[in-house]
Amino acid sequence: MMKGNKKKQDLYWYVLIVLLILIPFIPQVAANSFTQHVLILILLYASMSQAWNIIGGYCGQVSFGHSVFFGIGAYGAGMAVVRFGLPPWPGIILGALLATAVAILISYPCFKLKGHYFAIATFAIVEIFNRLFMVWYWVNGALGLDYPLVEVGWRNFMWYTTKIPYYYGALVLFIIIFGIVRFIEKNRFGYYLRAVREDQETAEATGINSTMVKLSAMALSAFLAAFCGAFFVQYNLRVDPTMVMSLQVSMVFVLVTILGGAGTLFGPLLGAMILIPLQEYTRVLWGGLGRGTDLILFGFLIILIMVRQPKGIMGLVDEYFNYKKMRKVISAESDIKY
Amino acid sequence: MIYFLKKFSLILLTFILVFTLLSGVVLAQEKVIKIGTLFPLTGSCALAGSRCKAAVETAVEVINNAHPECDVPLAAQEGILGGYKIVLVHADHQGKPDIAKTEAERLFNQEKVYAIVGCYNSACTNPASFVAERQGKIFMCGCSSSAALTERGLKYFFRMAPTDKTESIEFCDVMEWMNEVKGTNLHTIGIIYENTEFGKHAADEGKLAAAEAGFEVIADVPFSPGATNMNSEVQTLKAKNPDVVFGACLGGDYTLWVRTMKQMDWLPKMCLNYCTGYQDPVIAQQLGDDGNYFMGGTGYSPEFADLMPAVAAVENIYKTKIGPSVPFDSDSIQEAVATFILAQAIEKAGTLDYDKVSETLYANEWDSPLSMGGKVAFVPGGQNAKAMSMMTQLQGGEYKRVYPPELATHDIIFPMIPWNQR
Amino acid sequence: MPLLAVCEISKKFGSLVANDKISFNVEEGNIVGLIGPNGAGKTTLFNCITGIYKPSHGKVIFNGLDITNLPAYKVARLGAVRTFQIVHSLKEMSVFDNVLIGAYLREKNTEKASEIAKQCINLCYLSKMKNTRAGDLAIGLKKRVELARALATGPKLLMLDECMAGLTSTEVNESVSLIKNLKDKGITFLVVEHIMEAIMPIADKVVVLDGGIKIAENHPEVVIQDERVIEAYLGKKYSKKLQIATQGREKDA
Amino acid sequence: MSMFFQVTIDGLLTGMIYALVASGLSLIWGVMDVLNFAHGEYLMVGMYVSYWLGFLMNIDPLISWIASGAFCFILGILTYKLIIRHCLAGPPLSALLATFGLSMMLKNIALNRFSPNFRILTGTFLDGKKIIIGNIVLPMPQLVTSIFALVVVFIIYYIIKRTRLGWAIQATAMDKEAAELMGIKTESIFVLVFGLGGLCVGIAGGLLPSYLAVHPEVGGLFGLIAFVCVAMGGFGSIPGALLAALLIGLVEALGGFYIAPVFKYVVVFGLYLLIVMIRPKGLFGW
Repeated sequence: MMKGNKKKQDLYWYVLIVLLILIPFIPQVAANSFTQHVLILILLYASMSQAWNIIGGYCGQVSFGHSVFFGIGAYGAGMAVVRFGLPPWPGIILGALLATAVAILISYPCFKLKGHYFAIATFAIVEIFNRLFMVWYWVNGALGLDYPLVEVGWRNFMWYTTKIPYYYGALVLFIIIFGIVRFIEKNRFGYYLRAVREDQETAEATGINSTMVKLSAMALSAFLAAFCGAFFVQYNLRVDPTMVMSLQVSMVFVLVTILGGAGTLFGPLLGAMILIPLQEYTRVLWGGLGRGTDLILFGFLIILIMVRQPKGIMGLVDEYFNYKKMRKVISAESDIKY
Repeated sequence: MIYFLKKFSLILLTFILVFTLLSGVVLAQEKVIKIGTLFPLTGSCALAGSRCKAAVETAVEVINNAHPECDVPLAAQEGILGGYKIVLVHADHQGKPDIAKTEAERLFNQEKVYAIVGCYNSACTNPASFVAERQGKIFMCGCSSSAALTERGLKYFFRMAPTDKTESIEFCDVMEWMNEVKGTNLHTIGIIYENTEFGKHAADEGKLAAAEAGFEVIADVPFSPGATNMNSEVQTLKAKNPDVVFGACLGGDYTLWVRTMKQMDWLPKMCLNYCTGYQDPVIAQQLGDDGNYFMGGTGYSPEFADLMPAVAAVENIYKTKIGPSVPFDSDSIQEAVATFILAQAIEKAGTLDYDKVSETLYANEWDSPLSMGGKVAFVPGGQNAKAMSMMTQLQGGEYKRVYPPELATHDIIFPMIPWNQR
Repeated sequence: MPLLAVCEISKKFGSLVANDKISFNVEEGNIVGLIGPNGAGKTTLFNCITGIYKPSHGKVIFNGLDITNLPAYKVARLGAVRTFQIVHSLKEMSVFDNVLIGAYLREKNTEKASEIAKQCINLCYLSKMKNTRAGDLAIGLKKRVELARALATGPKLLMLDECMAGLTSTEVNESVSLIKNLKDKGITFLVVEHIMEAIMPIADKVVVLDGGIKIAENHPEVVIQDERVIEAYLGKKYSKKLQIATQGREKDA
Repeated sequence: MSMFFQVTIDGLLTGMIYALVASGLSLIWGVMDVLNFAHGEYLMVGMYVSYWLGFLMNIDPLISWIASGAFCFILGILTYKLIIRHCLAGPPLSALLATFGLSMMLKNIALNRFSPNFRILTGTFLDGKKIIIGNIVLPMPQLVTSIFALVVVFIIYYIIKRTRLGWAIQATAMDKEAAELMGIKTESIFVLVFGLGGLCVGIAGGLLPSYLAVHPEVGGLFGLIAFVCVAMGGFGSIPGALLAALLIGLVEALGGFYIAPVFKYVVVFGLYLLIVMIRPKGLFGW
């Protein structure tokens, strides 16, 4: 029975990928670059939130500090292109490694803290990094790095007139990160992550080195986050501290994941699918009014979802399936009775 | 309650859906030129953004309809190119460069706007104008002040306002002039600026200009915008005690700065401000007596009426859009200028072809009653070579022209009157 | 050589002495009961052995290795696995996943680990509620999940901290027979217990603590005769009852 | 040397304001284990109430803090009744995110209703008054606000430690079920605590316009610093929050002056990290 389930799930996954590959061929999408933009953002934020989900959702360590890793990745790519005139790739790799190192260095002491103390410590870390990058001359401080006009194409990972390659770039990111998490979820590491989330003492008593588990989760999460950051900067062709390394940026990742359902594989995707279009389209519709109408609505919806379904949209989905299952059970029982 | 929330959310979702569908339907209208505006309508620069937006709306109102009371180009006729009306599409970039880029792309690709006017924040103008340049479309920039913007060699980018560089040099000129004519002994400079793209640019240019003119910058005080207090910043200035302070603090930070100086009972001899909170007439009004004797570069103020007689009539229209007590300020008026110049160029070129319009823009010197000096002309890179600003000093809550001497109406009150003698 | 040797363990919290020089051995294949009234220091001693606390003084030797200062997870990896007095089930996860986490300690491969988990679940009579959320179970079942998870790690020594407190008498009986079963499979037990009826018949040896000091260590039947134990813990009435019960059983035999 | 004293005093004055903002947050956190993200926005709302009273009816902030406090008290209660109550059942994060949504809403409603203008109250009673001792300047608006802050924090502390109500709050904080068994209506305690939290920050908001400009974004950094104060002080400890706030004010001023103004918040957050590394539950945490 397990095997069959697995095969079915694999099938869904491959179908999803094929569908995503085919989306740009829909004429409406191909013609509308804003739709493409929204799709790219959905994939990017789903990937980024999934990276956060590893540590925040599965392992239960709610970090508001992920914009630091996102930002380091972004600066890696940005510095390679702007400061050294190289293609972004070496910068991306270096940035990702650096982000991992930073993640390990700062989270090792922070893991001593629990609950809200950990969350606030990560706030502080973001603020410190933000302000240091603001004055760090080598990375251009508050001025940020603006991309020069360089040759378009995969070598520089840069296009001006079309968004389709960006879409596929984001898709690759999405497949890699979701694939990794899918793999983890079904294997020992994933179970260990959840064990640490549920009860650290029990995990330790069961032979799990919880510090090691948390650290490796953080390192992996930061590594993947850095890639997302690099993609973000290649997409926007500019990087400055407020744009990639601030609490608001971190908040989006957390929101997307929680909204979709933390600690679930498809939570981040669902969250991004709802939140990102909402954010983009409300801005398009009402942003021009200049009255913050879009953001009022956005805030209201966040409250609404949290109040109605604290477990996120995946909670809703689960509830629905449980309800169906329950009905089955009940009808089966009634069959027996009568 | 829950029931209410449930119902409400349902209604809301329906609304979103309907609007999304509707937004795709372009109202068929002939003879329309769509122009996009891109300003920070929310976030910390929302105030300035909403004024800029209103200024562009004012300009379009004047261009589209017959306004014989306004003595500006295109006011008398209705529309341009023989009846084309300008329709504005507004967008909000929230002060974020990534959103600015996205919105610029959306305006060009989806809304099919002809050109964009924007973006106030230099950090946002930069990526947004790249989008325009790549597509070969025109980007009109009113008041973004970073000098770097027009040093990129773009072909379709035009900026009206003077840059930080111009202003910095002017500041130093004022100091030299004071030393020469009034025999003051101004030598040291302190720079206080918000640590953002804007502030950093301004401060860098200020330092360059000071070095060139032989002044010494002894205090370099960046601060984080939106601070809860500015005690340490002002204390640092007070401890170094420079003769002159260059300030680049926007809105709320500006008032906090001024009031903190008051509380700390300190003032420099002279205080020169970039186009910042100083220029905001509403802030000047609110600060009242505390705001007096500060100086700064100003592109427009109601007190300039005799210099720029044509503004008043336009300003009346502007006031209907933004509020009866808000006159133009140096930033917003530049956005109106940008809109006028674009319309004039289209009218003169007689076509909507981008290359032709761009060539026309470069080839001519434009009448611009809303600009100080009355002329606009572009040099390669898109900078308005005729951009000017005057040094003003707030005296009795009004921006008095104090420099250059040939246009001045009042003397500089020097040094600034100490707090306890006001 | 004993499987577990506790040598002169002391633990102080500030000025409070929770354990004072306690020593005893657990022989392989035995069930050893650790009893004593509330506040006698049983759980503290447990925590010292399993590496959650660092003892102020003394040594713990497990299987010939000094495990005194090892962190909890290393102790568990060596094969000394514990359960908790207050149940710590992983409540958002299913019963099966709970046990699977234990099984992963010995087996990295998911399929093989699942096999082990299944066996342990069957062994603990949990197969019916395999897919239930552990947090939704009744207290008795939660304790059994704890046991199954500990069991799945393939321990040499299982240390149960009051695994029968708060259970109904049927559940206690089930647990007792379960422990007996497991003992037959070669697992050694160290059991902290309050319920005398449960522990006395199955234990090979009991260690009695009172006020942080070991006051007796011997076969249960001997211990209940011990004056100090009776005074400190059992109360005379109860000890008599128990004597009668044991005599009755001997007669039956 | 006089500069050092001046800077120290500035720091302490700022710290006391932080203490007032943080004490409300500390109360909520301590009793309910909820981090209220909208706390800074409560401050903003309080400031607007005070500003409009001053602007439209010429009421001095020295009086209108009562109205701001009351307004934020009600706001706190509403927040609890409409939002927090429903989130408590879910994961701990959901309440935090709901209040994040609330903060977004409040900020933009303020933007919508009052425009993004910076608003300043001039001609208030304290405006520009100061005491000068030697070389040291004591600005009256800050001084009076700080004294107010200190008094309010002490009153709240007294209520918690010495009154029946306070004991009920403490009992609820320690163990909700046990408190319920003792006959304490924990639901009303929660409502009250949220109200009190709002009250503290409302009073701060009422007083601040005497020297700070009001605008929709004003609460952000205050809220963040309040978080840090509370975490540094320790779980729900009001003396802890007070001490932490003073420390933060001091470090901010000294660091800002002797290192560089741009680093002042780096120093603050760095100090927080350092302390929390040594005492993971904060200065007064247990």
